[in-house]
Amino acid sequence: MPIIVWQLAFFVGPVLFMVAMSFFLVKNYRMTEAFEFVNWAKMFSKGYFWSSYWHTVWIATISTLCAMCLAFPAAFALAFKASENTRRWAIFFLIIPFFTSYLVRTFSWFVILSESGVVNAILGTVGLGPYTMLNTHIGTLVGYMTLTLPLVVILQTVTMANIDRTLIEAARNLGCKPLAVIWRVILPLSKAGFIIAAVFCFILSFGDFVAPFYLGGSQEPTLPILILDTTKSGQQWPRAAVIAVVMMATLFTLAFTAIAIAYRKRSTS
Amino acid sequence: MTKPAKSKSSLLTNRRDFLRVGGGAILAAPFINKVHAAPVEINMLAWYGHGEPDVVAEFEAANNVKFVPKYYAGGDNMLALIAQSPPGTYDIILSDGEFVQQLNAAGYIEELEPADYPFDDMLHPDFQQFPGHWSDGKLHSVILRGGHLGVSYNKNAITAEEAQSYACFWKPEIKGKVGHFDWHLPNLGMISLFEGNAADLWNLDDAAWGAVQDKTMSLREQIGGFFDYGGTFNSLKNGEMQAMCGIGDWITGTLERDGAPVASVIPKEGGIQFTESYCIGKNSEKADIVKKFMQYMLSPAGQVKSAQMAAYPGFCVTKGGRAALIEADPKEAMRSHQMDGMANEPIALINEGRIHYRDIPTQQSLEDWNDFWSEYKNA
Amino acid sequence: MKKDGLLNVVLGGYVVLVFLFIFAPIFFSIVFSFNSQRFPTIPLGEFSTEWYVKILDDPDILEAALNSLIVSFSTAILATLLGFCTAYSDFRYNFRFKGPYLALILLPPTIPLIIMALAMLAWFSKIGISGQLWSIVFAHSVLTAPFAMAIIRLRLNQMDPDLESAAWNLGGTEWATMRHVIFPFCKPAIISAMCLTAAVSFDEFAVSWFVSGLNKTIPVVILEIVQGNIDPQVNAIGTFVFLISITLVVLAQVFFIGRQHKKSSS
Amino acid sequence: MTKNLVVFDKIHKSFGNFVAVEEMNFDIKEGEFIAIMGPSGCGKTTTLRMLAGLDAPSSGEILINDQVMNDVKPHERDTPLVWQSLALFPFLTARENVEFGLKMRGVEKAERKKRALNWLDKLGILEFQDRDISTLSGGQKQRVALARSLVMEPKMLLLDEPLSALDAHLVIRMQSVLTQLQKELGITFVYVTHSQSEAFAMADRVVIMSKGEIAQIGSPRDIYREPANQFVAEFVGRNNILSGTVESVEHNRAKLNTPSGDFFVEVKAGQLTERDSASFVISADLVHLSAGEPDSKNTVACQLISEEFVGSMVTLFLENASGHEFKVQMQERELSKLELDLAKPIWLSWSECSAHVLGC
Repeated sequence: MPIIVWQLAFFVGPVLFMVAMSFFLVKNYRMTEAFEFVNWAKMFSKGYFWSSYWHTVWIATISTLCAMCLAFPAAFALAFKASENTRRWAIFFLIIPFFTSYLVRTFSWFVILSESGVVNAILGTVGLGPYTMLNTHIGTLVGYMTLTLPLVVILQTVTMANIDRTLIEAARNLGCKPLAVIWRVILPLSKAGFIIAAVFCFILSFGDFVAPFYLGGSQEPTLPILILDTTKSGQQWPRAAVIAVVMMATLFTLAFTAIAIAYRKRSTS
Repeated sequence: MTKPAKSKSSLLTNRRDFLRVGGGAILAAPFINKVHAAPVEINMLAWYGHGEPDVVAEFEAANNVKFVPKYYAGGDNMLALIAQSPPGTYDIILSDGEFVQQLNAAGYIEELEPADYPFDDMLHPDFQQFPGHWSDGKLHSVILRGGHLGVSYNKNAITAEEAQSYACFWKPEIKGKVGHFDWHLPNLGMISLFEGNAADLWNLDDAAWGAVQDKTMSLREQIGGFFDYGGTFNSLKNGEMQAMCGIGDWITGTLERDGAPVASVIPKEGGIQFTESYCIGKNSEKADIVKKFMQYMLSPAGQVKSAQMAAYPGFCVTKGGRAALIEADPKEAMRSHQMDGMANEPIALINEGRIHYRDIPTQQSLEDWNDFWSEYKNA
Repeated sequence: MKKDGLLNVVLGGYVVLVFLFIFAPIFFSIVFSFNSQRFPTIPLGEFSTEWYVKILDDPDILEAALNSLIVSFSTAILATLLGFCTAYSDFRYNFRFKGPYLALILLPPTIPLIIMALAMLAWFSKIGISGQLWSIVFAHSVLTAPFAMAIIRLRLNQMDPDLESAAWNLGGTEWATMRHVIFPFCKPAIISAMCLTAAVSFDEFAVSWFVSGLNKTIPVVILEIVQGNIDPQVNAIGTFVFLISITLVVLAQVFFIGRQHKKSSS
Repeated sequence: MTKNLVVFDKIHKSFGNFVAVEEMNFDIKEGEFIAIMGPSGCGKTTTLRMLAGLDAPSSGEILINDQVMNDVKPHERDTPLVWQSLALFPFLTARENVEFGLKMRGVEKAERKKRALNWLDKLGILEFQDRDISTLSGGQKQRVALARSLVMEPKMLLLDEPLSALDAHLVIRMQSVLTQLQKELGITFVYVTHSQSEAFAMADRVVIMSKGEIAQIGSPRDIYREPANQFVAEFVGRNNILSGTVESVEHNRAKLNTPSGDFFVEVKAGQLTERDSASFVISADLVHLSAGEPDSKNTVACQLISEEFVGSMVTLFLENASGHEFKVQMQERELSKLELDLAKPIWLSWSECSAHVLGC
């Protein structure tokens, strides 16, 4: 099958080569093929690597929680309150951001969020601020939301719109209060879709370097920034590969666990 | 070894790094060649901005040539690009002063005829005999311009007096408003100067290096962010950052022209200089016209163009150039202190020994400096 | 009942807020692109088309635009072809290791782009194909094929499996059947897939930036302007990119969702 | 006898562990209308698909016109099929659908159009030629599907439950359309169905299949009156089946002891001997009813359980003392003539020549 060859050449090849590269050595600014654990030992012994790692996990988790919570009411409204047609248009509009340059949008936030920017200008008219938002975690999170929120809203909306309405009516009919319907009927039925949305949100936040760099000011660099820093300093590609492999291992573990939970059949107890 | 455009590269560099790693990679002959037709094309390898119309348009029109610029983002990036292209690809190369030696050693550049260039007119003797530009009495490169790095600050937050020392970065009022240009060399170089290492700023023994690290760490809680070229620009302009460590006039100068209340000065502890020089690519078939261009750029008119360059400013190296600038654009001349007898006049600063040409650490490896920088960012 | 009405208003308002958040950066980037200030602040400067004039005058940007078009067009064709073949083999055949086979195609989006970029540049350099426009095309085709696969697979799901047998039965060879039955049936999905993969490729910057060598594409130019000589050209380019992408998305929408809608309503 | 068009020679087909068709041997004659019938999963569709080359036999040979077809690709065969799902191409118009096969065979455009229009006309759907398939009604689609196959002018047409998606009244219409077409064209129809009424109404011969095996082949009358075994007897419907042990056999006449009583049946010489277990079947329409015990053999007293009216026909479901269920079918008019008191016991009787002994 030519497809397999193609994917092997241009997908598996790069990934495996990167893993191999994490064992290479750098001598006199040139990479030499080798099989040594020095890069691993070096990265794992560095305090900044681990603090970056936990910081990245932490901020990607916060980002995921934010996106899931911010998206839910909107997705709920689109799924249950809006007409079929409105929903179609809403999803269409939510797709648009994926096809506008993320960089340009980030640059735009740069201006909007700055101390002389739009948000502070508006707050200023009611006597508030100015607040510092750039170069803080707020800036980073705004960037992550720019990247992930449309996707999460789409996934949540589609998931909930696919719920069989009669199940909800049945629950109401059996005396379930509205909030309890959400908790006991809608969320369990949407579990798989929501978990996938959360996983994608986490992956995107975990791997994005633009938001933490441009909006977060690299304050506590995340792993993607560390990768870039490592590559530009002294040809340390093998160490960048170590970071990348650790990131991939983290994401794969997370994704497989999440998918296992999402599609776990209830045991017959 | 601080240099504006290099700094601007920050993120950019890794692409180039890899191009070098993949030694065998063949770079397609510049695709752009097919786009333009008629005039003679001159392939230029340079820092960003040097092939832009504001610099070259006049020369192009007068000589029916067309510059096809390829911009690099660091000295080793430049070397990699040349190495990966067929010989003769680049007709003119704009190099960092200290990389000329390596270009020459690798045989990438042609020998020059000293009589073709106005060496008598140079503002400083160092510019006539710049390290590495000559070897065995043969000339390989001519200096075009330079720039100094020091304290860059917002005039509303820091007074001119305070800016006279790197100590102003520690000013309590600007906590969280000090930015770093995200590259360890200029930053650590400045701290080294602040530590009083002066001419030995790159040559630190363990104790001095430890002291530099401690001093740097003490700055950490003042810091509001780490920026590349664009981020540095933006955060100084919009007031997010009130002072910036690791840059100089090449950024604030551009902002000043745009009306921002920012400035750069060389503090009493001293500053760092970047230098840019022209070379003719080996086996270039257009050496004659390139020579003409270099003569043009070193002529008073060309020096004015260089000083006014939109991407980032640099000071004139010839007396004629400076005189022409003062006449043509006194405002820019004034702004960049390029008038004899002005405070912080660049040549005077060099003569006073307050400026140090850039270099790399001699007792530590670059890797040590890098690792420390990563730790610092994560602290 | 009244409480429900209030709830609807609140929810409706919330949806509007979410959309405001999502569209604010797009909106302001268009506004800034017509603003005379080099570093936009509030209040805005004067209306100006300076940045548009600048990008249209800049041969580098035009060259990058041409590169982008070549890359996204080639990517669209390759990725859609890959996506189609995978979708079809998944639809049609059952074989051992089908799981791993599909994973091979579908996994790339789960790996952060920066890692893919790193890995691809390393690998491409190793095998000697880095730094060319084609390198970007190869990389993008791998990254976007899953989207094409998903769209086409959904379409194939709607196909009566007898259709193919019917064509053979009427004297169509395998190839004729592919050409006269499977392709026409999947045509709306194929066009959507091409539009979407083209749009994704047109906007992707991390991998392009790493593997492109000197052949910059538009997003790489944007990245370099944001990193380097920052100015509102970025917004002007962004506005153009926005228009092009929107056109592609609308086309995809019209061909795929629109088609289905028509079918279901008739 | 006309010559064999198709020969199935020891055909066996399995999908993995599942055996779809178990060693099958039968012939299809030129110009006959043959129906293959059986419950779902009996292998009838697989048989048809093997004929069309869509499935390959695991072993054995299929011959068409004395030529072994096992390795002939579907598109090289002249065996158009009418699909249960119709499998019309949704992206083509009615006429383009009909032209499809001709296009595949490289017939040139004008000729293609001419022949397609001819068939659309013959089937009465000429006016819909440029319509999208999705805008046609079920019956119209059916005709397009037929035209699409017949335009190929095949020697043999395969039909896979083509009427199963239609409304009842349309089914009857299409049945007559199909039989007429078949007579007119004189080609072989191989018709797969699970519906007894369709098969019996149209076919010259019926093949009954069960679990991958042929249970019986014969004319509809043979199958109805003389089912070869219990499966066929049950499958074709309204039959009463009684099983028991042979007590004695005299002059082609056997006496059976069953839980419902002793009964006499006609047998062929040597068909049964004493102490054999045997079953026999009496069609529901051959059973007589009477209020009092009739003066004959082969009688059973029953209690009525329920009645079912279909048009003018009525089926009575009755049960005797030992709990065996009997079905009796007659014209409603005749039933009312009998003036039975349905609350009282009713006597069933039949002549011994109408009982048919099943093979084992």
